[in-house]
Amino acid sequence: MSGVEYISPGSVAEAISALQAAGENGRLLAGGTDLLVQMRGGRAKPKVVIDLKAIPGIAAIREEASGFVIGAAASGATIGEHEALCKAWPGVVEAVNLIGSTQVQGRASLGGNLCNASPAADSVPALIAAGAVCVIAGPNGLREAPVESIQTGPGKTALAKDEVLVAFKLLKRAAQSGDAYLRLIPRTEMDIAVVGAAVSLTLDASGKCIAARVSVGAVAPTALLVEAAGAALVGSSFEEAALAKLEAAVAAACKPISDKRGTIEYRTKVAAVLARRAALIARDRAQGAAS
Amino acid sequence: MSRTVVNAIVNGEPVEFLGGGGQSLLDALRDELRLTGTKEGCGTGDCGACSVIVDGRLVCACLMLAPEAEGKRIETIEGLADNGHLHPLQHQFLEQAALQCGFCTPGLLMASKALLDRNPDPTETEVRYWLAGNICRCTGYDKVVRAVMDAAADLRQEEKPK
Amino acid sequence: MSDGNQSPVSFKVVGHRPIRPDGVDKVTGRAQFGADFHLPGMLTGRIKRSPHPHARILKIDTSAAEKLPGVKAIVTGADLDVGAGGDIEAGEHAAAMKDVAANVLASGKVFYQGHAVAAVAATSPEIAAEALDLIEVTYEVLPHVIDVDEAIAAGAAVLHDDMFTKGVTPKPAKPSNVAQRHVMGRGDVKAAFAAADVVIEGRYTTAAVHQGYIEPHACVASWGADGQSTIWCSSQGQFLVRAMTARILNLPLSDIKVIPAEIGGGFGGKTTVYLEPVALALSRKCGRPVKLVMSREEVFLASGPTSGASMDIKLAATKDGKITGAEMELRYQAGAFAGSPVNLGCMTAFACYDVENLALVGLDVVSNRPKVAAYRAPGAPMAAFAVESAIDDLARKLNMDPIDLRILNAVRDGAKTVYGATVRYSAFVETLEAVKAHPHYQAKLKPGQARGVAAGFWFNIGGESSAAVHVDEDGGATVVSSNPDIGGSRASMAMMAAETLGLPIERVRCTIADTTSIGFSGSTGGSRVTFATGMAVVEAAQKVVADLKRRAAQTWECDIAHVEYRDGVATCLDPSKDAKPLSIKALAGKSAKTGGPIAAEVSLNAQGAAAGYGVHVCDLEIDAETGRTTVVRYTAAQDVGRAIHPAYVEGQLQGGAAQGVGWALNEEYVYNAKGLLDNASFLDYRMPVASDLPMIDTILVEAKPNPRHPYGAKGVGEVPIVPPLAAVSNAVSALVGKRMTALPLSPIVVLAAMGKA
Amino acid sequence: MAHVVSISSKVRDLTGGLDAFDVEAATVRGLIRALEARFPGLGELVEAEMSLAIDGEIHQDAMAEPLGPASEVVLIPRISGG
Repeated sequence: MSGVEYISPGSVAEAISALQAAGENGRLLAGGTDLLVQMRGGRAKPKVVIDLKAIPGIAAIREEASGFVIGAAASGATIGEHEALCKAWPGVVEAVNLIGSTQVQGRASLGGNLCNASPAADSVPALIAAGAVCVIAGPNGLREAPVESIQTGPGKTALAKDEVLVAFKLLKRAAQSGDAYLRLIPRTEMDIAVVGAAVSLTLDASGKCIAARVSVGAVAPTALLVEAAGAALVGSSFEEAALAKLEAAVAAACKPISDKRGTIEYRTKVAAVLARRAALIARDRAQGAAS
Repeated sequence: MSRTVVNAIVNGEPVEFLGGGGQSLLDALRDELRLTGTKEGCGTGDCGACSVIVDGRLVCACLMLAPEAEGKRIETIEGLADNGHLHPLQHQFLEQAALQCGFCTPGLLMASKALLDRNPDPTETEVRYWLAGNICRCTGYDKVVRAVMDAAADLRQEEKPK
Repeated sequence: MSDGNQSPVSFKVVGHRPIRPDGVDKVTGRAQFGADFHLPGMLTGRIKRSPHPHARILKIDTSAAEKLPGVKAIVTGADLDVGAGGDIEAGEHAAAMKDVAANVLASGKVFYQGHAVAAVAATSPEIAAEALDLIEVTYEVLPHVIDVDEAIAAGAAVLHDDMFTKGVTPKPAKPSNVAQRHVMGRGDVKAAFAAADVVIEGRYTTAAVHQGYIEPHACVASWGADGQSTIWCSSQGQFLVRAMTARILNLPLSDIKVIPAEIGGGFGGKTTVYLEPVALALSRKCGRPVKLVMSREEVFLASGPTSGASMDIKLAATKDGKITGAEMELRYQAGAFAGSPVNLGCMTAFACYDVENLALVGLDVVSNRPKVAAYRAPGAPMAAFAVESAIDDLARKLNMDPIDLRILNAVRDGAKTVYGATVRYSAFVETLEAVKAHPHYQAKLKPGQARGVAAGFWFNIGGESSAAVHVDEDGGATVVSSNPDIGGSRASMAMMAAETLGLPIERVRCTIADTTSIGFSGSTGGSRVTFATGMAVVEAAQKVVADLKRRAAQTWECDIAHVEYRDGVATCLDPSKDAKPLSIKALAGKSAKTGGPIAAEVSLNAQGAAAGYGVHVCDLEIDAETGRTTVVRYTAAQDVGRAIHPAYVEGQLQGGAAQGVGWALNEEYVYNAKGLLDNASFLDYRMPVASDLPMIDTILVEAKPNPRHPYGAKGVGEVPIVPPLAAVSNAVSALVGKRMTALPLSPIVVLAAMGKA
Repeated sequence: MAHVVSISSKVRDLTGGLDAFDVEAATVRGLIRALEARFPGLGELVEAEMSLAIDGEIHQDAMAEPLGPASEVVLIPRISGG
């Protein structure tokens, strides 16, 4: 780690220039909870570290008429303390807050969790289920892209080398909507998800599901948006048959590997279980059972 | 070497040190400032032995770069006692024998302080989940959790108007 | 406080719960651990490690690294000089020391990923890291073997050409990975099985697990131009570090001074050397102090885990539940070099039970894993897992209460163990009865919960220890202990001295001496410090008391027989003398007039350590759809002799239980097909975190204080890790509906056993 | 006459397979001398690496410990610990 230059640009434009200047040797720093571990382990050897946190607003959460704008460098702790966001998107917040320990929550950012591009990133299935959109800055201005389009494989993203993820947009919640995220880890805390599942849905006045998105993590090279699983819920009132269909759709979508954290069989089975459980929690939240 | 001057407030005192972009805050605290009370157990944010409080937030000093400390207020174990008077947490850890080897203790104390700073009356479950990032291999956590809960009670008592 | 664990005997200090003498340093960050020392001109050392699980070293080229500015020294295995002859030190014989040396820096071959091959010392960590990259090692990669049963199988890659299984007559014709075959037993096992009403059989396996101390190994070594050197390090024994370092570098013992740092956990894993000889060899080459600190990854890769085990067990019993015979084969991983604790596994397996006919075979098996190191009750937890699981099977088969079954078979005083000792001062039956009467065992389980019970044994040891007691001029006292304080032993040492001297605990301090400042002591391990070093402390304090009485008698000009000493005050019982009582303070203040400073040092070889027995109860739940286990209630009971500081004794029980729960549920070394460790981090080596555990209730059974110790102490540190493996597994087995035989019981394993994945 | 029993296979390597035999000795030191005389290497092995259970009590390095006329001495691997 000798001779690593640290710079702290004051604007997105400066960050992009720094990124362009550094080329292959540059790495963006938000919370640092992945980057520092990689640098220490020798898996990342940047010569320039570009800290985004001095950019105004990049670590903040804004509530607008259309919804929420969460700065890419906003920490888990900041997100967990935002009452309106917690009320509107409890599933997204609980997913973010599952990343690492209390200590990690003080640093780890939503943008970092996505751009680190781990298949097991906890916040990503929840953001995908929520239909979150990324705001990305590049040399030619801003563009927007759905979260599910960002990760392209383990450690790989669709961002260009000189692009900076600056924020996430979450829409204002429709009435009778809810979301939830569940993950399976062997311990109660501190582990990487063996499987993660998120569901976001909207009910009509009768309690019937009229919209649903289901996403699962750690069961494929990237988090998956399982459209068939969402479709299984739409039109149902969460009858056993609909839930079974949801489970089957999730299981069918899983393309996991067996590794030190889980087996193919286990991940597939439990992804379905967690998706069903998350769906029921999301339904209860939509019905206001919790509030 | 790409080292820059970092100015920060550590335990209430202004400090100035050279920090590199490849150097963690933990290394800076231990090697530059010789504040060796903050321990390294893993260097990857998994054990919590290097827990410090930065601008009111609990963090692992190993997961923060030294230059990121610029302008920050940092609290370490060396600043927990107030002019030689032990913090109620320190007092309870001793009373309850909540440490055996004592290596994870500085991190546990800082994490516990951060908890009680924002939640003066935590439940046992809240204490356990808050401290899940602080691994202790000696105690099985029983006495640690009791010490934190009792220190919380002591602090609430102190806060009460007499 | 749990369960009113109060000493029934009314000592003034012993049995109470004072604050430990070193407490404030440890809660304020002042305590100096291994990595906290800094010397002027100190260099940073780093170790280059093998990327292969098994390979021949063809060449080590250090020339490029040597040219790098800032590199001050480089060493390899060629710089060690363990020699062939020489004295035997620290209980280690010549062959074993050769293995330790070859483990510290490889010689000829590397036997596991992470095996040290070279080391550098440089002026900065960055330069040291760069130098490591510049050291070129040429390897001939060899086939590897990881699993213990595969290592025994025909055709397995053989690690050591000169390993011919010991304990087999005649000597085997070919080398193998079985270092030694242990056999022990008694009676007629065949007849026992022929006559048995019930036979229980099983094959059990456990994974290799790491001690998991939070402080990585660390040391600073400083070579002096006159050949005298100093080492600061965290270890479980400064004398052991001195002996091993001297031996590996072929130096005179008295030229090395080892200063013990505070130690951030050890659990047996710091009863050997990894860094100290390397740091000193580096310092010798460049004449500057060198600091070596392991990273967590290095700790997992290259410091001792304990053996994974594979075991076959068979029990014979009557229909009333009396165990009449048992057969067991234990196959333990030793790692890269001989020396698994399988013999201790054999000795402890049935130590809780009075079984007439026994046949035990233990195999010590090498494979391409790090050399195992001691871990809390070495060898016993795995054996107990198999035995206590089999006994649980027997209880279920006979529909007997698991505690009643154990009481029926329990060893009682006078029984003979399979290893030749007679059971004395044991309170195993009392411990079982205490558990049976405890509210936890009486409590009804909630639906979906199950309860597991298991017992465990550890010998506890005595051995060589030294201690001094100095009475300070103001009548306070300082205890000088010879053992690193790994879990609060300063407190128990000071308490025993205070009790003996009649001083309040606040007037007694305790320090840990370096190798030049106190007589020799064995390591902090084997649950021996409170017993053996405690005995030295008490004898030293008794000498001081005798001296105080002599001084009082001299002052009063009376017969020493007429001097009574109590509560820190000497009183003259001779009515003919008009003698005012003399306090220790008064005597100390005028010590010059009665013969000079008041102090005593005692070195002894403590015999008569009494074994300990533990019984644990674990209630748990399983998520039937995910296989996740949650421990909801846990109680640990133990025969502790007498608890000197009950809070720290409870802490030993709680900590051991937590480690055992981790061993049972989630901890394991995971190797991939290339023979590389896949989980060398706290992230993926899953030790229990605070939210994984409930409160852990303790029952300190003080029914049989050890009469061989002045305050009745037995060792307590190791027993608590023995029962949890089976206590957890027995409960999981009850919920799953079939016998679980392979640890760890991860969610994946449990869900598969439930037939659901 | 002490009755010596071994539970260590290393002993067996030196005794030609014997696990039990009688030795004339009045102390542990004498026992070790006698063992060495009868089975070269065994006295050294016992002194360096083994503990003795003398009539049921474990001793380590207790060279002066007396042996009774009918003492049972079990040679056991040295017990260490964590």
